[in-house]
Amino acid sequence: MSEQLPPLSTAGSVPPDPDHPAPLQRTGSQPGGPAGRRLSVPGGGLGRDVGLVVALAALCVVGVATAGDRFASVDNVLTILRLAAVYGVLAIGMTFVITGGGIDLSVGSVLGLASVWASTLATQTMAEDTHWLVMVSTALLVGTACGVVNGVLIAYGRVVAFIATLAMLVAARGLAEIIANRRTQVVNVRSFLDVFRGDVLGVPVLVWLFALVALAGWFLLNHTTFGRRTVAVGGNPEAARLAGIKVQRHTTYLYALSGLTAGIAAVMMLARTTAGSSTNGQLYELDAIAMVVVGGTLLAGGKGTIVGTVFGVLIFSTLTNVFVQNDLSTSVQAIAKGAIIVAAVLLQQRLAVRSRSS
Amino acid sequence: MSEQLPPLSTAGSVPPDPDHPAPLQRTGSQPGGPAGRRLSVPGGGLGRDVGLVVALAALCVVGVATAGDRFASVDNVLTILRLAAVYGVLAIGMTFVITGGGIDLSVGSVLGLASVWASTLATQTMAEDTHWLVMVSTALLVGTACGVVNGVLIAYGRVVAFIATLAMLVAARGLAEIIANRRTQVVNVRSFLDVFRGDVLGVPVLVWLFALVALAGWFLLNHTTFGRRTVAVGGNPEAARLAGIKVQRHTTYLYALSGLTAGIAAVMMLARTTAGSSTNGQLYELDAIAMVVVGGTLLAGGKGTIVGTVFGVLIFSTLTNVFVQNDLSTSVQAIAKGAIIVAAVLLQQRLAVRSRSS
Amino acid sequence: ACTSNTPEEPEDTSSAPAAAAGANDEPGEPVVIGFSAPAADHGWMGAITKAAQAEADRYEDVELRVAEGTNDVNLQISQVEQFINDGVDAIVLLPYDGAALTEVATRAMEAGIPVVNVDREFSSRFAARTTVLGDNYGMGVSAGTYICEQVGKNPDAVVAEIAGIDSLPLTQDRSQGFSDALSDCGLDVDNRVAADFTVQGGQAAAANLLQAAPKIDALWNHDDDQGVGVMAAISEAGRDEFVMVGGAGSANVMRDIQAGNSVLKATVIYPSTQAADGIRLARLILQEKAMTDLVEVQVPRTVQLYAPVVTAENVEEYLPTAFES
Amino acid sequence: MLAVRGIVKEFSGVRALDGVDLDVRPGEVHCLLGQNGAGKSTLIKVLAGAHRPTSGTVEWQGREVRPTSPVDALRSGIATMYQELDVVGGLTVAENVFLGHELSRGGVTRRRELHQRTRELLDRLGHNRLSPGREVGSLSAADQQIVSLARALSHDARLIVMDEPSAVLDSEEVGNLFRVVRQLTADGVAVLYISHRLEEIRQIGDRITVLKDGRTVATGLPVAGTQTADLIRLMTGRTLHRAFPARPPVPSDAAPLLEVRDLALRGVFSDVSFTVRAGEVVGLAGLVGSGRSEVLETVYGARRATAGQVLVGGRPLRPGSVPAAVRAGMGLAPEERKAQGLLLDEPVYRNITLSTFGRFARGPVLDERSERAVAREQIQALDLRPVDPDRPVRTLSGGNQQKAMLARWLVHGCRVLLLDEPTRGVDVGARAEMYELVNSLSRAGNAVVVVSSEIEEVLGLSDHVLVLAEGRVVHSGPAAQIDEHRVLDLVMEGSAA
Ligand SMILES: Nc1ncnc2c1ncn2[C@@H]1O[C@H](COP(=O)(O)OP(=O)(O)OP(=O)(O)O)[C@@H](O)[C@H]1O
Ligand SMILES: Nc1ncnc2c1ncn2[C@@H]1O[C@H](COP(=O)(O)OP(=O)(O)OP(=O)(O)O)[C@@H](O)[C@H]1O
Ligand SMILES: O[C@@H]1[C@@H](O)[C@H](O)OC[C@H]1O
Ligand SMILES: [Mg+2]
Ligand SMILES: [Mg+2]
Repeated sequence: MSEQLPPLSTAGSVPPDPDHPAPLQRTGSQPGGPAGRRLSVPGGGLGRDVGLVVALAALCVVGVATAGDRFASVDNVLTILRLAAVYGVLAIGMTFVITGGGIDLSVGSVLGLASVWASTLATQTMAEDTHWLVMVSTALLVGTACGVVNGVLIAYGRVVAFIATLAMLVAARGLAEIIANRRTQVVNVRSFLDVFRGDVLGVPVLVWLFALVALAGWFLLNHTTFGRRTVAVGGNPEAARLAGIKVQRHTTYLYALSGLTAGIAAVMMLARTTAGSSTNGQLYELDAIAMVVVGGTLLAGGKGTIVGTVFGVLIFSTLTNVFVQNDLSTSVQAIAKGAIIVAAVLLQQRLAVRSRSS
Repeated sequence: MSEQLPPLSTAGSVPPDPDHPAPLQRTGSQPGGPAGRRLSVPGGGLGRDVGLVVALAALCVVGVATAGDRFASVDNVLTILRLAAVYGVLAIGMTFVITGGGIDLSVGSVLGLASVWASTLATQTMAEDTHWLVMVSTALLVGTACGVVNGVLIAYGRVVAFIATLAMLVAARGLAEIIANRRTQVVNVRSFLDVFRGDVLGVPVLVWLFALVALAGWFLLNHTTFGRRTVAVGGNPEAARLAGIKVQRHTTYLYALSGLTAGIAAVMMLARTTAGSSTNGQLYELDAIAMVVVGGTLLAGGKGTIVGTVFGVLIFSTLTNVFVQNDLSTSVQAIAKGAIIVAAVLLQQRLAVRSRSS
Repeated sequence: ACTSNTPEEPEDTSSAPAAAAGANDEPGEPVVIGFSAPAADHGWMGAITKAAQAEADRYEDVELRVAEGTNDVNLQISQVEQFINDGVDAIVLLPYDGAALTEVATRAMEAGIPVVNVDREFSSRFAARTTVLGDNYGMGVSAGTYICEQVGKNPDAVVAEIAGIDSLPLTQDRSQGFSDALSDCGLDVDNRVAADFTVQGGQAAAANLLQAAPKIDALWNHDDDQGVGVMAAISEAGRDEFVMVGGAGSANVMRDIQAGNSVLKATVIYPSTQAADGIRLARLILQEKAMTDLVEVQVPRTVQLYAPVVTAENVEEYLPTAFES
Repeated sequence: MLAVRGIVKEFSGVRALDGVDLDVRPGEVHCLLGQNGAGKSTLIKVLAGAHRPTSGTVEWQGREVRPTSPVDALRSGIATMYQELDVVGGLTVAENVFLGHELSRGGVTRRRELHQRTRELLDRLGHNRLSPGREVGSLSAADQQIVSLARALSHDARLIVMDEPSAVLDSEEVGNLFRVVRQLTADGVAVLYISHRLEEIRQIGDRITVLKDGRTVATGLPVAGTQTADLIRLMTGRTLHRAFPARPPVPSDAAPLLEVRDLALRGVFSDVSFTVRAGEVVGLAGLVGSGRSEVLETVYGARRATAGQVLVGGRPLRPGSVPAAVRAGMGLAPEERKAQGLLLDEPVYRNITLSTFGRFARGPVLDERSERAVAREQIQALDLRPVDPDRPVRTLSGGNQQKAMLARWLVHGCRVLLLDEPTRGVDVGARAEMYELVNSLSRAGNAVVVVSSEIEEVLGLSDHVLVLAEGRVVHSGPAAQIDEHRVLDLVMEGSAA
């Protein structure tokens, strides 16, 4: 063996070009490597959203073909967006939790609890007097508090997320029923209704709220330290810990965030229905998760996309709208919906693979 | 460097001692390993079930203390067991799926579909004529077929299990509604009711069925090549694949098995309620998963315990029974249930850790 | 709203065509009616939708758009919004939660689309042109009164109740009526459990209830569909010491009452044809016709249905119009 | 500058460190040696604040410190590259480098500056071809290691701890790494360097500390004045000589057991042909990323070849089917033992019988007794330790885990063995045993294919060598007729072409 190595550098062998990565590249899933277990999602760019765009476009084509102007009208688009708004806000929070390697089954239930709590307050402290800010803060606080409980149980108590949030699902629903005293709490606070049921520039406040939350979520996930840490915690918690990230604290924040969005969604639900009820939000968790995953966020954590989630939300709401336009019976709708969820995921996967290898 | 090596053996350094493994050993949970995402369960033995035994015993003590003889009667025990039976059978199938690294959200829905399909057949082909075997085979076939669809989508289509089975949940419910034509299908086939609503040796047939399924499951998981493959596929699918195990095919079998147990549960449900309905089994998936996980099966796969699952099932049914004996309102029940699920998981973890380090 | 148990207006709820008033059935100008109801996840709700559809099919001048079946108020609101966008002529709405759908119904009214509210009442009078109301409180009163007649002489009689979905206002109304009627004869509800209008829910709730209450004198079950499960649990437990009263009035239960060999002695009807009535009324309103048996020239604001008790004596009368669960 | 005294670390009653002493001086490369499980990684995790010591003191730049979290250690100037790759696949190169000490203004990422600083670091490492915006999950293990190194540098640390950084690097990359280490030490930064490759220590190290069973057995040994044999004795407690067993010539009439003809995997490699006869060892050399693992995996059917044929014992294999390959008597010991080979929480015997348990079953019913018996035989034959077949395989050292992998295929009766990096992360003692094992397996008439990033190892073990560069075979010939320099040259020329 030589005692001294020549000054080695790859410079001589491969022309350095920072902008053009080597032609042979290992993709997310390593060659049967440790990552073989995890589905790969391609680098970035538009590639991974092609499937979603195609799916949404296809739906719209079906909508126009079958319902014509009824589907393509401005009013109908707003109807779709209003429907999407509540789910959408939940899904944004869920995107963070899932990207961070967790899952939150309690969001629907927490939505119900927050809506009841805020509206009971509203109705009990004598209608007109209550300022809408009080209602809103109540809902946000209740939501966040539930999220913190989830987070602490999961991060510090080390209870599996699925179980901890399932327990919260059950418990929050029970508490909501007690608080509501099994009655629907009608909201009489005019100022609240005025603010949240209004339009701004012809677009409903609810839709603006969804847009704002989505934008904030996008920025938070992609352009802040918080977002990057979320990816790290979900992708490789041990590496995150060793890099000095407080994984447990961050995990708690993630669930708190999801609770917060559930609180926001509760406010929106209150505005939409003008009533708080313990049944509000039932089964929304499953829809929200499905939207997030169809959007391309990895259920295993470590990779999330807000843009994808927004597409997922829109696909689901448009689907429902097209169904109603076409007078499909619920049962058939259900079957079709199941099939379409699977088709969307398959499509997204295939197209993503193609756009990656091209 | 010498050219020739002496026959190498470490014999000189460490005295070999087959009975006493070296004092240093790494335990299930890795050194500050991927925090909390994977719960550790110790090797084997009774240790890991201590928490469950304690939890169940505590519940019984509460039951006796609050409801006395009403709780401790033979009749009540049978009531608990009958309640446990349907969930129990689902949970056994679920144990396999989860041990194999998956999840099946569709079991409740598939139960509903199978129950409707079998009972529609029963009611349509003119009551008394239908042999009960026809009904039973229908239910089992329908269940298994749904499971196979799940399995193929997941194993070959590479759709995430959560989403594929969620889609099946939605679709099967829709199909059930269509088949049931929105009616509750009352079972008139006497022979069926005679067989399945009867007792054998003073114990209801349903309870026997649960016992049989549990026993078969236990044997299958712990003493057969199928069980071994399940653990391998769930623990490290890539390693299993490279060892020559047909991972995709086995995964399909696992979901088929879960579908089969959903079919069995459907038969039991038919016997218990004497009616097929598309709402049969609603939300049972969440309960079944919770029972399995509380029982100590790792949600991440690779480690499952049928004995634990049976305990999990008994804990849940006893809990419900104690609630009712004490005339708790459903809302309070819900809150208590949430709290107890979390407590049980925490207890089980803590005790497991202790029994391991002792 | 009026919650009296007395028949207010015998708007004939049976869909027997014979009851239909002659001239009103003549084809008029074609109308498009939007219909939305909760998920048809149990017999009564299934019957509601089917009856509505059947009623619409009887008239060639009625086009029905069914946006059926959801227990998600957010989605149901969106369905109504779609009807408004589409400019249907009228909307028949059985809301999952009356209060939650009030606002969108009001919007429809403001857009000039008459709304017929069925079963679960809105929280504002401006939200509907006409309301077809079941009498939930009255249902409880009927059941309670019948039970008083049966076991009222025994002041220690144990009365049990199996309610429907506890978080729905209608369940609260029923329970209220029930306990009010019981207290008239000095009884109260000793054991109460809630199910969920499903067979499995009824079965589980009843199994537990029977376990908790070793001896019962009378039992009221709110819904005959979940009653299938309740009966299964009763036979499983081998109990027969009490009288049981059903609710809603399914054909199954009526046949059991007729046979007289089970604990089921009576049921309180909650007409499953309300939505069908809603369709008819919507058509009349649109075609500016009135109810011929009334002097009124307009369709009334509220029609509250009667909640009669069906027993072995009068079961034959009700069986033909009962819904098959 | 760093003084470690009497460190003890217990894990729930288990002593991983049992009194470690160590001194590190500014500007030196201090090498930490020890067998698998000696406690090296545990020690550095204590230094990095990832573990809290049970007792003992750490003095850093003259003051006693107790780092209680990784942040503490990083702030005080100790940066660590961990043994298990510690990067996050979903983040970009730049984001990984600055993970935990992100460049941000009020929580908002300053992307431009982030990329700028990352580029500087990568330049310094001679890796300016890595784009800061590239997602790390799409990089090879070697490049990921570079990212790890860049992260360690980004902290402006006074002490950089490197836990087996060379395990996933090929010789060229190792040279690169050393250049950086020399720059660092020239600036007065100290490096604590862990490796199982003793020749590396010779090249880069200044002083050596040896751990054995969690204790310091020697510290501050000058590299120049210490014999390799002494080091080995210190580590293992016995004498052995690092060398490759002599290979008797393969009889020329030996039957070809494995024939690979014009095999290709689109976009990865093409036109790979070779034959392995009974009793022969064929080695694949090349840089990391040259496609060696893929060749093995494709031969094995774990990847479906886009062209070509594989024959075992003269019979063509069904392409893309692992079960078919296994049935034909082929076995693969994969590169990533833990991720691709083992069920870490399952007992040793079940790992050994993972491919054969069906054979011991009566119908579907397992016969664990015979499984254990057979596993025990192999444990004895391979001298696997500890001998208890019921231990979870996780608790075994790297070398013994590797033996369990081999045992799996021996139980199966495989005649064609494909070994991918069989000595990665394996200590000197176990390494020599592994060499002996490969040798005796081939002598027993098996066909063996070995992939290794250590050229010396490939040459020493094999009869015949293939050199791969960028997915093409650039050389194929007898091992005896080529030396390390020539292989390196071939590799370079091949990659440049
Ligand atoms: N969290 C833990 N719990 C229990 N035991 C542990 C833990 N971490 C390490 N050990 C044990 O401590 C001992 C030292 O392990 P360590 O990883 O430090 O060895 P090493 O010298 O780095 O070995 P290698 O060369 O294989 O990397 C081993 O026996 C290991 O099993
Ligand atoms: N799924 C894939 N898609 C595209 N390219 C791939 C894929 N898997 C591997 N490659 C490329 O194939 C080449 C060979 O990979 P690999 O690193 O396994 O080779 P190797 O010589 O075995 O190196 P190592 O020592 O790291 O295992 C690399 O350039 C890699 O980027
Ligand atoms: O389930 C039914 C409920 O939905 C309806 O409102 O009243 C009758 C019940 O049986
Ligand atoms: Mg180490
Ligand atoms: Mg390799």
